[in-house]
Amino acid sequence: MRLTFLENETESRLILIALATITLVIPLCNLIFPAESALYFSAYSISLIGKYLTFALLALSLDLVWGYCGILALGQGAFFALGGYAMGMYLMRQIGTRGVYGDPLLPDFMVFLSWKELPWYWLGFDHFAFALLMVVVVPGLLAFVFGWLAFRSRVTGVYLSIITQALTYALLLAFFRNEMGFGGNNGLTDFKDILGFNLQSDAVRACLLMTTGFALIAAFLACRWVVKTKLGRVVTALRDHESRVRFLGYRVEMFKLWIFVFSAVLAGIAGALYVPQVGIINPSEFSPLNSLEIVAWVAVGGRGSLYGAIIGAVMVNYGKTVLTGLLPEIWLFTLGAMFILVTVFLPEGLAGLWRRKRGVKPS
Amino acid sequence: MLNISSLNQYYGGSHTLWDLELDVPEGECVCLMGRNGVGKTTLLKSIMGLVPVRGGSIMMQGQSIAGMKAEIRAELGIGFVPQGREIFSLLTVEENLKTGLRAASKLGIKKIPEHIYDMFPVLKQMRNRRGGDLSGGQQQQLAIGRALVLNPKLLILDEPTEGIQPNIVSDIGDVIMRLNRSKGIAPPKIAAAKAEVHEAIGRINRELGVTVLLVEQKLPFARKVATQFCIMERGRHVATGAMSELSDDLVKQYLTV
Amino acid sequence: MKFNDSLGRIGLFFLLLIMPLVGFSQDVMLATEENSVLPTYTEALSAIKTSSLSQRGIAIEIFAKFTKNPQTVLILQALMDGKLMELKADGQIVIAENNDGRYAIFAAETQASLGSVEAAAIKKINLTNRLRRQLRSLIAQVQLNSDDVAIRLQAVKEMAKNPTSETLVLLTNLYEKETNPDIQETIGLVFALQDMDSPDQALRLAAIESLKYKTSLEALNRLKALDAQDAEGNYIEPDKEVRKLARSAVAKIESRLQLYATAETLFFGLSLGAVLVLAAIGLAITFGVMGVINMAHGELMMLGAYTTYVMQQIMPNDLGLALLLSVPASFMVSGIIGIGIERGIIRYLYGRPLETLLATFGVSLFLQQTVRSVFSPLNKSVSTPEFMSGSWQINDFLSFTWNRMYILIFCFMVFAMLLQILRRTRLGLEVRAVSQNRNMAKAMGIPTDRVDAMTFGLGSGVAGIAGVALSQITNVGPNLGQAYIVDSFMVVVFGGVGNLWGTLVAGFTLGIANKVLEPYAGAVLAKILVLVFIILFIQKKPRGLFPQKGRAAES
Amino acid sequence: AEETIKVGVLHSLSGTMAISETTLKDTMLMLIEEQNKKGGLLGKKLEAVVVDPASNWPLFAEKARELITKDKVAVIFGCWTSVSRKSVLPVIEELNGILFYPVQYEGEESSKNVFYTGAAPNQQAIPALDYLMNDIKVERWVLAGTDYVYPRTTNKILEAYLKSKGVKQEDIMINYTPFGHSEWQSIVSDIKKFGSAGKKTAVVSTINGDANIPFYKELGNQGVSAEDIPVVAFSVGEEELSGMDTKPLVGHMAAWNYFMSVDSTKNAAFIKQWHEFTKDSKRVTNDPMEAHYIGFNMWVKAVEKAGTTDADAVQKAIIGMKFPNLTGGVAQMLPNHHISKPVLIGEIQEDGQLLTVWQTNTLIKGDAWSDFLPESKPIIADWTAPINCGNYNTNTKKCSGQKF
Amino acid sequence: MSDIKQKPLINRYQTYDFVTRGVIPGAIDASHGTVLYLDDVNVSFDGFKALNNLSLFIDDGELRCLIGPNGAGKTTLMDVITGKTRPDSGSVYFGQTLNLLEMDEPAIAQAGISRKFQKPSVFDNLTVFENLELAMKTDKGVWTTLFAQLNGEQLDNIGRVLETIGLAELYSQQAGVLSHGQKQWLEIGMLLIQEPRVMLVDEPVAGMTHQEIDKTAELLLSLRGKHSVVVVEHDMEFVRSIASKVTVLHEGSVLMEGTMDEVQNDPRVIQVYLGD
Ligand SMILES: Nc1ncnc2c1ncn2[C@@H]1O[C@H](COP(=O)(O)OP(=O)(O)OP(=O)(O)O)[C@@H](O)[C@H]1O
Ligand SMILES: Nc1ncnc2c1ncn2[C@@H]1O[C@H](COP(=O)(O)OP(=O)(O)OP(=O)(O)O)[C@@H](O)[C@H]1O
Ligand SMILES: CC(C)C[C@H](N)C(=O)O
Ligand SMILES: [Mg+2]
Ligand SMILES: [Mg+2]
Repeated sequence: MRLTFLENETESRLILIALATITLVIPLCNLIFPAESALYFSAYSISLIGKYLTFALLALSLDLVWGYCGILALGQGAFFALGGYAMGMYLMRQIGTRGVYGDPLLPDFMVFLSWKELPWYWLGFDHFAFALLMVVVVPGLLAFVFGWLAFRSRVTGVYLSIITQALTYALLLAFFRNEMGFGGNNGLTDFKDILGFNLQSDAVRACLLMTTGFALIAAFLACRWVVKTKLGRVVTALRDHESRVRFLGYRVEMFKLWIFVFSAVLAGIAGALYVPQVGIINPSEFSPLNSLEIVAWVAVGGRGSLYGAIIGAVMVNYGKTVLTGLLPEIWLFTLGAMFILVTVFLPEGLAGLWRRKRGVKPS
Repeated sequence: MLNISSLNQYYGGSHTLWDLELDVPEGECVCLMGRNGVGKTTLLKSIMGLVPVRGGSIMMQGQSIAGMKAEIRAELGIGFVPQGREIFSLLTVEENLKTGLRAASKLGIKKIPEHIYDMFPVLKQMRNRRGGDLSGGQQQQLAIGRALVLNPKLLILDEPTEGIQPNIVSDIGDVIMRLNRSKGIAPPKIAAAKAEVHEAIGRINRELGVTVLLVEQKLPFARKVATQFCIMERGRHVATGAMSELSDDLVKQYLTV
Repeated sequence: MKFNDSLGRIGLFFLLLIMPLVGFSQDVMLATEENSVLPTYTEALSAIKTSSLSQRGIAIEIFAKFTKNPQTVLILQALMDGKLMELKADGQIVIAENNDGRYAIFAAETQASLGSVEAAAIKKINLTNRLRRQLRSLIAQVQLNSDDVAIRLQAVKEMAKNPTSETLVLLTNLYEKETNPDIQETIGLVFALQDMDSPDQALRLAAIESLKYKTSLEALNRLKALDAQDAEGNYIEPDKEVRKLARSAVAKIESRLQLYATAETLFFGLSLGAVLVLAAIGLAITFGVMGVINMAHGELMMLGAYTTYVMQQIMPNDLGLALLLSVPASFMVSGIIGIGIERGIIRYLYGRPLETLLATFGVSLFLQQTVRSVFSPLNKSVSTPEFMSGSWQINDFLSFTWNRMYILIFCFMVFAMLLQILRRTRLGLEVRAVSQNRNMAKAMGIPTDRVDAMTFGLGSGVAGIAGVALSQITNVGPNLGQAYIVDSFMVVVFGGVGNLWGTLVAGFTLGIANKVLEPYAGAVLAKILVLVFIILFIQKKPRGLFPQKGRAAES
Repeated sequence: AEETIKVGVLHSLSGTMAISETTLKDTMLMLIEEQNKKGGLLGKKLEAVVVDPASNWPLFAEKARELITKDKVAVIFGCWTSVSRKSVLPVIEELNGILFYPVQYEGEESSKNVFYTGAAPNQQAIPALDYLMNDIKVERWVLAGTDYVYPRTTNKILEAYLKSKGVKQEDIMINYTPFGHSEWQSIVSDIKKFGSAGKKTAVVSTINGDANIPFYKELGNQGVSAEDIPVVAFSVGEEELSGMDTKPLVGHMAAWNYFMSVDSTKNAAFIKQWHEFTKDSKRVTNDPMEAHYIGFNMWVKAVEKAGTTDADAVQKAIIGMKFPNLTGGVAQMLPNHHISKPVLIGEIQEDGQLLTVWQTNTLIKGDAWSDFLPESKPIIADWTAPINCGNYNTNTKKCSGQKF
Repeated sequence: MSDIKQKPLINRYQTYDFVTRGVIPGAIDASHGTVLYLDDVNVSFDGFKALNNLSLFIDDGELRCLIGPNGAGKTTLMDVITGKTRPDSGSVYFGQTLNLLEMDEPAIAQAGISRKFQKPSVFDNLTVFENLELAMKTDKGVWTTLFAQLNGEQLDNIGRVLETIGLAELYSQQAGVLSHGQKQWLEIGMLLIQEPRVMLVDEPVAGMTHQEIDKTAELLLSLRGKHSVVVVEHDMEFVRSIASKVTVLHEGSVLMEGTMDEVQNDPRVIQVYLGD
């Protein structure tokens, strides 16, 4: 008896192959081939691709909660940003005395605003392991507390969406405040190195891309595994008919919480990988509009299909890169039109298009 | 009244109705029968215009309605009582009934006809309660009442007795029969009804002579109410006739599992 | 040349004036009169256009001495109003009235009409704060004798700001013949304040006693000052009794102040609430009733605001009327665009509410960029008509700004109107039916297409109307929508989706909560706290303030 | 095609900052067009490469990298907010590019690769305070700002400065508001109360962007006039004013290094050129435009002097370079990569122009590291030999950190 | 049907000592022969009394029919038992020790009370098979669910139920496309596979053909003894075919209890419910 499920094997395999290629081949091309070669990928492309992959990971995390569990989280950016800040703090501490004021302990922005000592929540971030831990713990914990409150009280639907938005909005305002000690609006920048390696060297960039690629592959496999387990089916079931699941004896809130926390952790990891590659983390990552954009990626790619989320994130962001350079004055028209057309003509996003092409019946 | 010929319907790729023929003569009460999943509901929805059909014709009083929007069909006088009641759950009972007033106003009906409350006293009693709060049976009564607001020429009922207490089931039978047959019917037997109400209903009834298309699983009820039957099997029409001609053989062949 | 000549004479005249500008006294005037270098009226007038700002001050002072000429105060007023201009061609000073881009000009001295000119042909005579202050008190001195009570009162108030020995004389003179109680009261206050400086203890005590019942900021400050200590800890006011009385008077006034402060906070909260409600109420329809997660709502408001701008461009001389007409105009513009959005996009998405989010997000980007392309990315200036500027000054401590008052009233009107539409009209019933069960609504003969379009149009139109209100308090620019979209959703959800009353109460609750917190926490933290409050509140009431309860809500 | 020299223009054309930055993009296009009319540079035409970083800070970094590595631009003119500059900074430094930053900012920075043509705090805020203190005799101060780095830093500097002038703590009120704040009622009411204590009061506003309009409207409506409590702002210029109903603003002040209203032949020509270029005779000019004008021309001269667009050569050549301001005087690129500027204080007029009421007699030299912050006091920036460092600590005689 | 042993009526006015004894959490103790106790339960909605001092006792292994006019409160009663609706007052016990009022829906379901809803509710996006898999009796914790694998026995179980409900061929169909009657069956299947101690079945045969009704009756009868079953139905023929004991609800309280014959001949029942 073979069980069918939303996820399709062929596509998954294709996307995995594509990801593996990107992860392994592109960084190598960058390192091996000379700059003149046709096969050379510049540092610019490397960091760009790296960024797309972190966004793909972020989209994946949202797709898990939204596409499979039906929680339209409009605050996914918050977890991403928290992961990013955790990594950013580590990178900040790595600067050491190389900051402009040469203070061994305090980051520059604290020095000139006369902070006298490092706030407690900055302690420990000089250890890579600790920072890594925080990358998953902080978003996870926030998701846990928030989710525990919300799911236990049976906050659902748009109510949940809006309070997730409120959450990220509140964090945005909080992180903007200089007094929070996270660099305010300017955020954390001017990173030097990671684990002692210069962040601006090609090798480190290539490594970061590889790490991101592997993380994405791992996350993809993990998500795929999750949605294919019975838990995945419970989650899909409760998306459609929550109370019924409860009457079958499942603690719905626990399942939601599990998915929510898992997804927040993935988002946090994505954030942590994002920061060293783009070189800055600042509060605008918390902005509700950003989180909305993540939703848009997933929707464009195809909600409820994991590979769709990845494709969506990469496509939209690639489009953005190209268009902001090519049509700087009118690219928003193109983006807006794309969102509209996809929703109207491709109800299941790009993944749906693919599925239709292959004659798979839409569910 | 209603003629359907070579109607085909698909849900996505799956073919549900196959070259279906159905004839509902004016003034008759036709009972559509068949096992679960043969496409009865689908057929009714096709008539109502709620699912798209492919090919075939649907004629209502000689007029082709196949391409029309559902709301126009309602205005033409098709009342629909769907399976599963489909109450507007957040609207009050009264508001539920009022939804039909736009179409009904074409016929000069400006407010909810009193006879509906008389037929289903519980609706009057629960007038201001939200439809969704009603019990299943109450909702079913509301659904029938709501369709009647349209003062339909053709009333389509999809398993109207599902979940209804026995005495009301028989009342519903009476209502259907009364609406359906202009003459020769015994005085209505509604528990709470009063003489003058009967009079009124009788009058409406005589003027209307509603044609009824009914889906019903309960044989005794079907036999009592309907004048004709039509049996479906796997999306095809397989047998028709006067109710009296519905033999045990047919029942055994098409209605048992 | 005559012109140069007179300038020369004035220049000489300036040499005589080595004195502070404000304290320009009668004696000097006399002295200069004797001096016979006194400029003629024309000369004095034309001296005003000197390019040096400090010299202009002196010139104005001199010119104002021509009190006998009735034209003087008119010219000063025109200068104050920015209507006094210099004709570039011949340097003549004229009063110019803006008339649809062209200016009708009148010779300042004679009032004779000189026809009309292009804006480029004239140059405004600029003022600075200092000059404006000076002008104001000069005009007040003249107006002190006006027959119009309101003008007189205004003049007295102006003079009361910085009483000098000179103005006190004028006020005393006026007080003796004044009959209007308001004016008497105002002058009385000035005198009482003066008395507080008197060496006579009895006079001081009496003054304090009378100030106790006045709701005057000035009085409060002076009373407080009586209780102040200097650097060494000595009381500035030596008299103990005076201090005691002053202290009790301060306490008395401050207890009243507490009340005013509360009233004020409440008003601030309500007016913030009104803005939130206005911004959210259109969304309460498109999102709350129809279930469309309308991310373009903010942009529809923005269009309303731009409509207001365009209306004002069309009739620049009737700002008030333009604003009033903007209400129906914005309703139409946003409404029609809303209908376009519904017909073009949203109707394909019913039954897929989450996808409306993406499509309308696209629409919002589109509209934003359209506005940027059409109107430029810069903010547009929308003026506030006279009747909406300023405030209703109840006393020194309590005043309600008119624009907020109007917006508050406007908010209630829009709310009442919508409530009636949804409650009493067929559209209201039908839209709810459609949103709950589209197919069944069709089967009941409801033309769902039309209902959808109308309803979305209504919601969008209301957004447009909200835009008119917003144009009066914030930027009219491409980002206007984004600034309000998050708050709008917050309000609708906090109130409970699908409940118009909920939106109203939620808007006002959040508004007041914000304003109550603000003094303690600061604006930023207050906002954060309100968000946290919303998050926690939703835990308690997972379906908003006014939830749909029972079975009906679940199915 | 023939070979060109590419000039990157990195200003947001969409998103929240488009409001301010679009004009600067147009300015750059105008300047480049004009230069090409004059025959280009080093015999080649200049070519503008415009991209849209969309008010998204990380995107600024990405686009900067794109401009330098893909488009191979010789120089970038761009950024408005400090955070966008901070985002671009590592990229520019890594790839050894050149960025001209035209907006006033909080200081505390000097990069080898960035030229700061906007005002440092000592070129805007401090002179404004001097004016208020000496000419208007202000005794009580409200420091109102948007809650982020620029206002926080500026206010910190101002607070220290005020205290050094003997102003007491209770005569300083500090208030921060979120971005885009539009509900000013309580704050204005507080300011009103604060200002009614009998001492002359002024508001020093570092309120940024969209929050300004509602702020001034509220001031007007609550009857706070410029005559009673003047507001002097550091980020309200002609362009911002063109989008405001100026009635309630008349008399309030702004401190800048350039006003459109300044009467000079250079300025008149510039305005005319701008009107012709935009085909809009109502378009205003403003301070950051002048900054780009100066920056661009200095760069052109430096390239000519160096005979190449090579970054190192240009960086070397441009220090000490002089170019006349639009308002009179000659700006000079200082070794700390800031320029010398006049400071003007203007009162807002009904027509949206600023009428100069006060002006420094000499040009003020931009100071990268504020003398009023204890930590930065000993630090100087000097990109000439022998120091050659953006953050040289005069106490330790070392280039602190490793930023050089 | 005659072989069904008739038990004496329970005295509804007696207060059993376990009700007063306080709660002892633990396994279901049906040693007194009663699995479900509802005593003096009241539920009201905005003043409308849906349940009015209702007391009802269900025996272990019994098949009980619950009838009564539309709106009598039958569904509400099930809502109370399954934890969906909290009564205003009264006590509800599962066995002698489990106080259902202190438990939430999943806890009640896990304790062994399952329910079929009046309106068929299956998971539209899952296949028939997966619907059954989710319902199946197992540990329903998050982690166990995550690592759950179907073993052979469980597969057999599902297969058997699929046969029983006649959906074996459609096992890989998404439940959303099933017809009304098929959904009814699927939901019955989901009930069976939970192997509950108590089954609450709300209108199982609505929309079924005669033969299917008979089949359902057969099925329910076969469950007797192993499970306690409470069936709500308006189809009198069906009720007659399965009923041993019938409880009639009216206006939120028990109107009468008895055998089908007693009930059918009771004038009050005829008046409010059956009609003539
Ligand atoms: N929305 C749908 N999409 C796809 N298939 C559907 C859909 N609705 C019904 N079907 C399929 O069409 C067939 C006919 O369904 P229909 O509801 O018309 O049956 P029915 O005769 O009314 O059955 P019942 O007596 O159980 O109500 C069924 O096999 C069903 O699975
Ligand atoms: N949330 C609610 N708000 C108001 N009234 C309610 C609510 N829930 C149930 N009711 C009312 O309570 C009564 C009992 O409803 P219930 O569904 O239990 O009846 P029932 O016996 O199951 O009827 P049926 O046989 O028709 O399904 C009905 O009159 C119903 O209208
Ligand atoms: C004051 C602003 C216009 C610019 C300033 N540099 C900033 O950060 O954001
Ligand atoms: Mg059916
Ligand atoms: Mg029921």
